[in-house]
Amino acid sequence: MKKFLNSVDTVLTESLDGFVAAHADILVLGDEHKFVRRKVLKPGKVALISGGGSGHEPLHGGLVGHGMLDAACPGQVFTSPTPNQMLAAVEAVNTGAGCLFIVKNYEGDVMNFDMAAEMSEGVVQMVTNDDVAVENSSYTTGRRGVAGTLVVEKIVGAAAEQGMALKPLKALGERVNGATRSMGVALTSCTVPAAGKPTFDIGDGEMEFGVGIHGEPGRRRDTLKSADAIAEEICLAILGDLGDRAKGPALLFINGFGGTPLMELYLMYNSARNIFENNGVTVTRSLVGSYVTSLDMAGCSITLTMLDDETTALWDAPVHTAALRWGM
Amino acid sequence: MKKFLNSVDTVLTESLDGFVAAHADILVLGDEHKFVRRKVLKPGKVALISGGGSGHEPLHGGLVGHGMLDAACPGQVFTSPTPNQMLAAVEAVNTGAGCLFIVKNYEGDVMNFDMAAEMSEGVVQMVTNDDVAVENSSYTTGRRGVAGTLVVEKIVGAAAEQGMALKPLKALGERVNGATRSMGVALTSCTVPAAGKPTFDIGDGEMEFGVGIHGEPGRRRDTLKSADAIAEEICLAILGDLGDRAKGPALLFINGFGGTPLMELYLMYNSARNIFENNGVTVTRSLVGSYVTSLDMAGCSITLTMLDDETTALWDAPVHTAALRWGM
Amino acid sequence: MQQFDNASAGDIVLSIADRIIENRAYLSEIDGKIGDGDHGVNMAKGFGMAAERIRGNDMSLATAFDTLGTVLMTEIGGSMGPLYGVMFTQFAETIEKSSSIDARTFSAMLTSGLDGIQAIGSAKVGDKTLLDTLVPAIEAFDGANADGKPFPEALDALVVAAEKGRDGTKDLVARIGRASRLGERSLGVLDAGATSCALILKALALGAKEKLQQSATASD
Amino acid sequence: MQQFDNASAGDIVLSIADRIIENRAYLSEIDGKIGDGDHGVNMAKGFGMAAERIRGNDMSLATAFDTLGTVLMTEIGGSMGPLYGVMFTQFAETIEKSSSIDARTFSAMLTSGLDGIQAIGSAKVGDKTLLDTLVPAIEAFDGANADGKPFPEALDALVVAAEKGRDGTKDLVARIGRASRLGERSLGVLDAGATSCALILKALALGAKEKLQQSATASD
Ligand SMILES: Nc1ncnc2c1ncn2[C@@H]1O[C@H](COP(=O)(O)OP(=O)(O)O)[C@@H](O)[C@H]1O
Ligand SMILES: Nc1ncnc2c1ncn2[C@@H]1O[C@H](COP(=O)(O)OP(=O)(O)O)[C@@H](O)[C@H]1O
Ligand SMILES: [Mg+2]
Ligand SMILES: [Mg+2]
Ligand SMILES: [Mg+2]
Ligand SMILES: [Mg+2]
Repeated sequence: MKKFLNSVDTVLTESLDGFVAAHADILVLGDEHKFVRRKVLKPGKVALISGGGSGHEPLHGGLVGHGMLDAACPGQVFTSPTPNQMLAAVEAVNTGAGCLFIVKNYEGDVMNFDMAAEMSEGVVQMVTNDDVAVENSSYTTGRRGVAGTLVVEKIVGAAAEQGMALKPLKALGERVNGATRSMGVALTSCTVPAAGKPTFDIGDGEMEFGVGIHGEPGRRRDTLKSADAIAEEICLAILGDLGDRAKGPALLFINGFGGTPLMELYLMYNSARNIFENNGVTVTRSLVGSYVTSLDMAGCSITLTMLDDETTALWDAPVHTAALRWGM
Repeated sequence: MKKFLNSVDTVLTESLDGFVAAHADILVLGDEHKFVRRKVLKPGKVALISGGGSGHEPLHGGLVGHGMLDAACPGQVFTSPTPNQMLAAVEAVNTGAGCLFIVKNYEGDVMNFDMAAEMSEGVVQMVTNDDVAVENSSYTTGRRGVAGTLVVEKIVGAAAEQGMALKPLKALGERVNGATRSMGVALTSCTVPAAGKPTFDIGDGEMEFGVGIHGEPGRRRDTLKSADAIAEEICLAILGDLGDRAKGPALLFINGFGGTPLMELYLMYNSARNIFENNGVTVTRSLVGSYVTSLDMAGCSITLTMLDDETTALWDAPVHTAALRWGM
Repeated sequence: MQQFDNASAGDIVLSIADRIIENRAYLSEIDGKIGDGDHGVNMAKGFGMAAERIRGNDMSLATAFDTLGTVLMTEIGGSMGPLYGVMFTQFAETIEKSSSIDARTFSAMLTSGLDGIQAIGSAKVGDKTLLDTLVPAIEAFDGANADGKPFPEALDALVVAAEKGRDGTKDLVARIGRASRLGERSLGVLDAGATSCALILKALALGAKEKLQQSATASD
Repeated sequence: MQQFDNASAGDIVLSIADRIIENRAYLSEIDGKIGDGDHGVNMAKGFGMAAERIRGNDMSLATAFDTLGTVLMTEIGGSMGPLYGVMFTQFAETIEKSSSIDARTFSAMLTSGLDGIQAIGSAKVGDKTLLDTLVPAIEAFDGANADGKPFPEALDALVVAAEKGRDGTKDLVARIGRASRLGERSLGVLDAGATSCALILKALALGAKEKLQQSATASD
């Protein structure tokens, strides 16, 4: 394992210390590293709280700030945070208008956020599940929440900033989640610091198609294909799943997994954009970069969110976080 | 080699097409991919042009826009662009107030920019050389220009936006460059697409100390040390080189080389910040991310720029590029 | 009637923790095949933290279970934090009032742990989870009791059934958790939670048998 | 007097390009040791593009050099674009007006190429660059001419000196280019530019010798 670290036990807290120090103009760290929150709260605004296992930086801490989240709870690497953390975050940022938990659909996250929600008042939850890598199934767990979560957090965050109330915020978040589809592909495995070795073995000429953001296996192992062939399979899966809705304006988000440079992400963007536009979608908004990562994994995901006037305006609304900033 | 690409011959042009399409609100691509320029020029403003080999994305194309560059010329991977490209860029963005070329100190870049400067009128050049990895030497070539180039481009870009004339801009750029020191370390090699294999071999427990942003060897090969030990050696080299100047306010910039995730960069930031602050430097501005990359290399560099009131205000001034954006 | 003292039996939890920590790498490896490869890491961290708080403190079994459950629930997170957290907390609550533990109390304890898990997760037997170890283990224990077998023999039956249940997860398609997205690809590998659960139950059973033996010797 | 026609001799440039393209991986590998590992890639690209424009066009040597020089200068970039670009452009200019090329013209051509390189770069002999191949090669060629050796023999002397110069770069510490930052670490490896320069000069010398032979046969 080749990483910049001092000890696997302190990777997370040292990194959080650095993160909050580098963004001390907008962020504050909670006691015992339980959460990261906005420095200045907006009384009367619904508080948005997210969180999940670490290793996906800048998600979620990098999305805390004006126009997005009020707090984020970082778990250990790839491990949901505890109800304690969420309760502390609620206490720190709920100014009376209630809290919305935005939870990625993983067993661990859902159970921990559920427990916290039950133990607090005025908390409502929504779950993101945008990953179409694995076919719809009769299994109870449903789809994974992946990069589309960022889109939900941005749009719901903007609406909260503008004063939308708790219930409509949840409905908006579910509408955006419902208009969002993602799928990823890995060229290499990630390496969890505490494990000290790659999560999975993968050959020189192989890729993991439909990989999860924790290195979970996807649809299948395949031989490494051209960028166009990879983009085509992912885009067609997204379009197929959206069905009739895949028409008109959309946000195209190419997300790097941590080990893939921008040059390749823009190349994938070019390929994906052409495919979508040849299929009736008009790419009106774009985001390219490593935002929902899987530690040092080489790979990327493609996310498409169908937009309307309201969600487009909310996407464009000012935001000031460590990772996303515009309009201010 | 595991990369998202269709053919090594078209990596660059496809990636540029995607890049400009994703940022079509602010950027325009020159004929034959010769340059990337601002969509809207500001008549009467000195035009800033940079460029160099590709593979360092988002440098320089991602730094074109309001408050930074007017155009960037992308060469082949790790290969300086041609005088033709620079001449075309000058023609496209010089609105009459002259042009400043900002050139990283590499033989190839210097020769090509020199030739272009000689062939055009009203062009002045400045060279960045912030890398302290290799000791000062009697050799003519001098130090390499690395991540500090971004700092120069930001500060000079802000001053140009505010109407500063050509000569004072060059002087300002040289002052910022003179107040800036950088040094990097690689954990893995980069892989040049056209080469198809890693530029250098490096063992599992090794790092290349003082590596260049093209994978050039640095000070020495060493066994992989803790983050704190790595940061300490780099920070002390920077402090030693700055000498008496290493006092007071400074910008600390932790730059990823492309394959290193944010979690590790913030951990390095934490470590470096503590070391600098224990040595009389006050970190008043920070930047953490992969901005001056070396393709997919795992590794990072630390840059310190000593600030004064003027340069701090220029750093804070509004900027709107693909990679850096604030205040607008 | 066969029973052992609740007081001072907290060291059973230490031996459970030892087994989990010994199997850290193995449990993560299994999880890596169809999950995210962190099961051993998470488990070893939580059980290790709990063991540190228990060691040297002469705790009752109830207090030790409560310590473990609380650590898991409040400091570990993930899937196992809540699931094992609630299981051990329920174990503790059930035996809290009993100064000594007989087969009936032991069965009630296991059952309330299982109820706790099912209250927060939606898994059923056959979904390829730790329930595929826990449920048949409890059934075997209760069956042996109903057949009038002595407490130690019922504990042996519990271990055999737990390990059989664990091995059986190889032939199951996961229907819950990360692995559930793999469909048929989840066949042919053990479930990580089922494997850790078998380790826990075996260490618990061996610990209880030892205590029973000690009580028997003491009352001789 | 020994000479060969400028007209139709452009195919010499094709054989130079062939040698460079054959050695693409080798040149990059050498460059990777103390540079950035792209010398072969850049060279093969530029010489390949030029060859495509020359092939099948029955060019004079002057026109072929000019084509190659222009491609390198305007489309390749890097260090080699300007340096070899100016060298071949100067070659072309020097022989442009000569319908046939004798040893004197050949020497003037090489010298003006060298002057061009030195006008834009600041390297000197001993700095571990292509000059360590080019300069002794020209000296050997001129020396052989001064000694009254026939043109083909002077070309042989040129090749021997070029390769000796190239091999000598192993023992030099780089004082210019990327490798110059390595100090003593640049010892023990060939310089990439010196290696490509030796390939170019050898292919050029062999091509010229072949042309000389053909003229001799034709005038028999
Ligand atoms: N709802 C559930 N009920 C019972 N066990 C579950 C449930 N969900 C997951 N599990 C168990 O959790 C195990 C995975 O644990 P672990 O790897 O620690 O958590 P995570 O999946 O969050 O990384 C699975 O092997 C499975 O046995
Ligand atoms: N000023 C110079 N004069 C002559 N040769 C030079 C000079 N600078 C560099 N070189 C040659 O350039 C070679 C490297 O070429 P190449 O790898 O193509 O360019 P780059 O260093 O830009 O990647 C070196 O091996 C050296 O021989
Ligand atoms: Mg996990
Ligand atoms: Mg180069
Ligand atoms: Mg797991
Ligand atoms: Mg090179």
